Amino acid sequence: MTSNRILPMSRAISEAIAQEMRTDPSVFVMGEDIGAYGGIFGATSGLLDEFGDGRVRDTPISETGFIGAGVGAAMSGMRPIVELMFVDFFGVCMDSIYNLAAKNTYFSGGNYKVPMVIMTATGGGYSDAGQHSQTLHGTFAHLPGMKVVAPSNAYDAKGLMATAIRDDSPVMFMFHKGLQGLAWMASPDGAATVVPEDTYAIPFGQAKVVREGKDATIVTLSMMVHHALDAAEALAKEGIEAEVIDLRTIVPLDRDTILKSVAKTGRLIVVDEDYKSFGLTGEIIATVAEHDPTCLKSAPRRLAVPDVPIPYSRVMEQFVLPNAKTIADSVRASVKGA
Amino acid sequence: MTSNRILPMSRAISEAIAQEMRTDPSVFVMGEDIGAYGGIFGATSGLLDEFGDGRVRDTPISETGFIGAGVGAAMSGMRPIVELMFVDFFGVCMDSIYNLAAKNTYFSGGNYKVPMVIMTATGGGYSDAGQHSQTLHGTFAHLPGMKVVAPSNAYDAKGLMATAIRDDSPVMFMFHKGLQGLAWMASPDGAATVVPEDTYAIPFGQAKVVREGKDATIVTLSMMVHHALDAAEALAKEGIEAEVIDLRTIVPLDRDTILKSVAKTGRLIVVDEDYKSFGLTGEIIATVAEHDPTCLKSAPRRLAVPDVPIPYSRVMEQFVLPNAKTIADSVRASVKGA
Amino acid sequence: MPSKSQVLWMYEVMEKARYYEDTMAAVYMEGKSPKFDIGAGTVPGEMHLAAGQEPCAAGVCVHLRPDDAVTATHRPHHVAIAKGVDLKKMTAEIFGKAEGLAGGRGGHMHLLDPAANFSCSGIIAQGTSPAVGAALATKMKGTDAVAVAYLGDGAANQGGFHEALNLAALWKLPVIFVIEDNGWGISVSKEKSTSVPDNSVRAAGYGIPGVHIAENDTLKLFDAAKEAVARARRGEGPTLIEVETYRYYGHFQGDPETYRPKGEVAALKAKDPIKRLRDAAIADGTMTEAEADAALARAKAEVDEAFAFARAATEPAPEDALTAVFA
Amino acid sequence: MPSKSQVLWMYEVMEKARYYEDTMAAVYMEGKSPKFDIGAGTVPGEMHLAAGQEPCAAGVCVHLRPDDAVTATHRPHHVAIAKGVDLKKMTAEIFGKAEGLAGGRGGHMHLLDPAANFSCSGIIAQGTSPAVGAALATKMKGTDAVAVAYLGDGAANQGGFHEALNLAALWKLPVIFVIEDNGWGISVSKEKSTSVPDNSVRAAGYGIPGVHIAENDTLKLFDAAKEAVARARRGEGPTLIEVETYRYYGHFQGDPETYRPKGEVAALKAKDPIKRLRDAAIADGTMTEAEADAALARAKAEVDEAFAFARAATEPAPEDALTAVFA
Ligand SMILES: Cc1ncc(C[n+]2csc(CCOP(=O)(O)OP(=O)(O)O)c2C)c(N)n1
Ligand SMILES: Cc1ncc(C[n+]2csc(CCOP(=O)(O)OP(=O)(O)O)c2C)c(N)n1
Ligand SMILES: [Mg+2]
Ligand SMILES: [Mg+2]
Repeated sequence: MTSNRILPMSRAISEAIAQEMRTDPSVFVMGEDIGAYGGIFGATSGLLDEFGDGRVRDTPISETGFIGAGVGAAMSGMRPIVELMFVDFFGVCMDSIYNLAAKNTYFSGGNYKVPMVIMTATGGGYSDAGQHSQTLHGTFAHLPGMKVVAPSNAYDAKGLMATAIRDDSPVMFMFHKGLQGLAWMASPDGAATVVPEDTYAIPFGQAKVVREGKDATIVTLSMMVHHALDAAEALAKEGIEAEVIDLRTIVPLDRDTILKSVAKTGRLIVVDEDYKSFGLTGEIIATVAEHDPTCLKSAPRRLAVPDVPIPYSRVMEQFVLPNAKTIADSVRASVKGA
Repeated sequence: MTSNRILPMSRAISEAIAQEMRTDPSVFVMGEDIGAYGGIFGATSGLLDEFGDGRVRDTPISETGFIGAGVGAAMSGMRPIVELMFVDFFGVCMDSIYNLAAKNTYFSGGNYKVPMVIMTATGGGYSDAGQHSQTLHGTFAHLPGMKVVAPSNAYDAKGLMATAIRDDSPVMFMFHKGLQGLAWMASPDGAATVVPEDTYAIPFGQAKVVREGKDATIVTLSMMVHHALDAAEALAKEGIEAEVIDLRTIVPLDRDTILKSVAKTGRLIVVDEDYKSFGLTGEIIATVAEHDPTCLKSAPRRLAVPDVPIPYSRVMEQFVLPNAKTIADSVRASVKGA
Repeated sequence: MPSKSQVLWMYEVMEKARYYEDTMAAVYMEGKSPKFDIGAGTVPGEMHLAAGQEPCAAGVCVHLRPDDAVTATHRPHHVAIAKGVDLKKMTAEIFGKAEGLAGGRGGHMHLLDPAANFSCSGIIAQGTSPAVGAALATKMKGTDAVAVAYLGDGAANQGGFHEALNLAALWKLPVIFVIEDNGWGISVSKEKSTSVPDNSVRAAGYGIPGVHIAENDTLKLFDAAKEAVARARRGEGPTLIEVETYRYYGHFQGDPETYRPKGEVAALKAKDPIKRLRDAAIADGTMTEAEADAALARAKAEVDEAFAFARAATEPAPEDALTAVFA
Repeated sequence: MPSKSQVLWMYEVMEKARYYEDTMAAVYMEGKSPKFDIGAGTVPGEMHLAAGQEPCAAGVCVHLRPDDAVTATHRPHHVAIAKGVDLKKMTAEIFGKAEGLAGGRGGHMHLLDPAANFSCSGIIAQGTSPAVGAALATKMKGTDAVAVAYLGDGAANQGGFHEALNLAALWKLPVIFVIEDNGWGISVSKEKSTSVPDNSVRAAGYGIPGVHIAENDTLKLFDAAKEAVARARRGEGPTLIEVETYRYYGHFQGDPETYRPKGEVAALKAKDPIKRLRDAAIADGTMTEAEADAALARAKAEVDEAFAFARAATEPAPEDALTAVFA
């Protein structure tokens, strides 16, 4: 079946969930406002109508409780998808995630599976301030036992969600609010894509070179892919060809694709919407340096939130977030020396 | 007053707390078993007897509640020290830590101070398994608004605790159980040190070169300092002089001391008892690479827990933890190429 | 029974809070049409308005002193107003301006004002344990100041709330927990989230008084809060007060409210608590029509002034984002 | 009232659990003298023993089927034994051996056995919500299996427990929450941690039955658990059962117990629940002396065999630490 149907990312996600729910009765969804509301960021829209409130369960505001319940259900043969409305709320339920969901397989020597997706909204840019705008990529990637996914567009989101639901281990599925294509929040053009109607699965651990280039490698993910592509376009006009890598999954991390690209370009710029220190950007740079620091023609660079809480005021928030201009500046400096 | 009194780290910590409590009536302590028991790892021993149960408060097992209460007290003019018994338990109370304690100063534009110490035990090596053996250095360092301290010995612990209590911002004070010098847990020789009886404060953000060397730089902290020193000693017999840097505080991070040392030695080995990826080891390597990858004569290396939960069984646990031998091997490989 | 000045105070505060929310609702839409974009306009980001919930603010805060601490929720304006937060700085903060309480770093869900002993938060039930800590501080200092923690009905199912209740009860701390029960946690009704009809019964699990105030009744709440505050000041420990209140707007501005039964809001508005207080006070002679009108006019003027101040205030410097992380 | 076979079963399980703990207490000290070092010896790490708490395990698990799920605490052996966890594999796990339940990855606080539908955890109250999830799974699958969550008295002040109670009650899930009230959370007495004398009253906050079992009474618990399990199987929702139980050993082995009133343990031992059950059952003719002795002998033999198995089992390969992180 061919189709040129363009879907926003939120619909791609809910479609993936619906398709898995149709074929596998053990798949169900729990979370706050995921029923009639369809998820605050639309990731579960339409599911209640099709599957009813037995399999699409609005929960109390009890994240420890319902995520922990997800683990118990997963260990009892179900495949729950639970939504943590904003990733920023992880603090009230991290024990259920990192100490329970992520460790029970290990604690059972592999005898228990915990096939569970924890789906959560990330990211800022719309003045939702310091408790509703974080991405926390590094926080989740640092702790063992969870896979961590962060798609940049609808096509990837659908295929990665299918993989997440079928995976027998816990998966953090981190979707950026600003990519969901909601009627009430701005979204970059590239986030909504052609999405095949059939189910398909995108394997974890395969980064995607979303633009080829020979002069510098930009490694990034989620919302920042779009800013990186805009930067690359601007740079191309100046004769600088930047390669852009969309990680797609953080755990597992596709180190090979990064190393291959940097071996070619000799320059590395890492862009992340998470806090700068002790997180994703450092890991990528360290990966390259550990492999071979001599492959770098200039010092690697990184752009990320400069270790401050996300400020509310628009001018301040925009200042702390990487954007096409700051990315282009950084690539330029890397290529020309600065 | 001079004295050659040797104290275990646990006593150095409780002495620092007692001295601050004597001079500042707003300082008090809360936590589980910190009263009559003196803290499971001895960090509050003797305090109940001297200060009574008004200022040394055993709490229910309600970490969100009593750490949140610490924040409220701190914003009301008190200087609470709260103990989170094991850092592994952060999952039940991270909201009170990273989203409340760490952000309220920012959210008030600096008008509210949150002078609070969150003291917590870290580390493994004694078969306490996956929910009682983590260090989580990177987890706390990644999130803005908290200072993060991890002493390696009694002298530093006392001075850093004094600084922590006097600081007007939240401080995570992470002491390694195996350094406390408890009667019931093995401790390396260097952890107990001469500790002056007078109060003294060690500024945050100043790493300490605990051994000088010209051939390679080992950057490490907490328990791993002792293994690194043992490794350096062994290497010295082979003619390899390793410089060992004890970070002492992770936030703020003394990048200058690291860069200066690597500029001299040209080789970098980072050793951490935390999980390897997306954390402290990557940050240190990235710091050097960002500064100047050409200062490295060989690829930087890191040793840390290989992204698995801490296993219980002794042989498996010892396998995942860095030790003097694996550190020495790594330095040797870095110096000789391997 | 409140005194005349207390009635007048409550009435004025409630009108001020109401007019504040209605004004904010309009200002919030500036720059968001024809296409609603949450990040656009004069006031970007989420916006949770409390019109209809004014009794919860006025009926409790009327008993408070400046040295009493209050922690409010993600829906904080009415309580901030009742607790005496500087209205200009608060509005400037919501406009993201340099003159705001936090110089624009915090925004609508993060209004923190040491001068008024007020804070709030965007995390459900997060304020309950800091209130316990504030009460612990006053107890340790030996004053009779109290602390009030506000939370929603949805928040009553968050574990941290129970930890705070137990701690406050165990240590007999001067805390008043006020549940603003508007029947909804976003789109999930209380019935679908809460295993008991009234959260006030949960007080028994901590051995403290639990009071249920029906029908958003300002005067009944006044009495209950008076006793709770007095009890707290006497050192007899915490009280849980649950107020059946009304949410006129959606959960946040822009909420499609498709989950909401038709006619619910109209039915609630027919029982408007401000009008009820005004009518009753005029009927029983506590307040004259003229006094009420004057209070209303003062309230509106103050709000208008605050919005004018916020509008005229200056944008923060972008780099200011990097300061005030540490004290 | 239990049948003869139920009494015999409970008695044997309790003796097995007791002998297991006493054996473990001795084995745990191997290699830890003259100087006690928690990381040394045959069995390193923390060790929480449940001698005295056997009624909680036997009186509840006697009503359970293999397809019923149980989550236990950091003090899990007695419950694991009652739920039918493979004793050899469990002991090998505690010895850190390759033949252990998790090949030595988990240890004493992490005994997970899908065959017995059993898991436990080192985090206080962590098991309560997975039990809710297990119950939800059985409800969704349409079976009448139930789930039992064990927790301590100290754990009853952890917020997650309340979230689990509300969720279970709200969704009428077949969960039985069993509080093993041994009066202590490490060194902190229940009185110093809990704002009410009995945690069973907290059930009212969720609209579910709350039962208090005094004096570690196996038979009273048998009755209460029977009703709770039947109620759950009938689809009528959760029950909270609080059992006043006894902790004979310290919180963990090596606990100096300086906080503990002198004579407390001796007084508790004088009321030993296993002896009480044995004496009562022999007195009323449910069990003969010979039957009891035979059960005790079987129990001891099984435990001895498990320890022998564990001792003879093989050390894991160090690199096995790297496997089984993901399914
Ligand atoms: C821990 C946490 N979970 C979820 C949310 C998202 N959220 C914001 S407001 C809200 C509903 C709150 O309901 P209630 O407590 O009744 O307050 P109301 O909005 O009705 O005033 C939710 C779920 C949050 N902010 N924090
Ligand atoms: C969240 C958390 N906080 C603290 C601890 C440390 N801890 C282990 S056991 C224990 C006491 C538990 O008391 P209780 O629930 O009564 O169980 P008991 O030990 O008496 O069986 C504590 C505080 C923990 N494991 N997890
Ligand atoms: Mg509500
Ligand atoms: Mg107990």
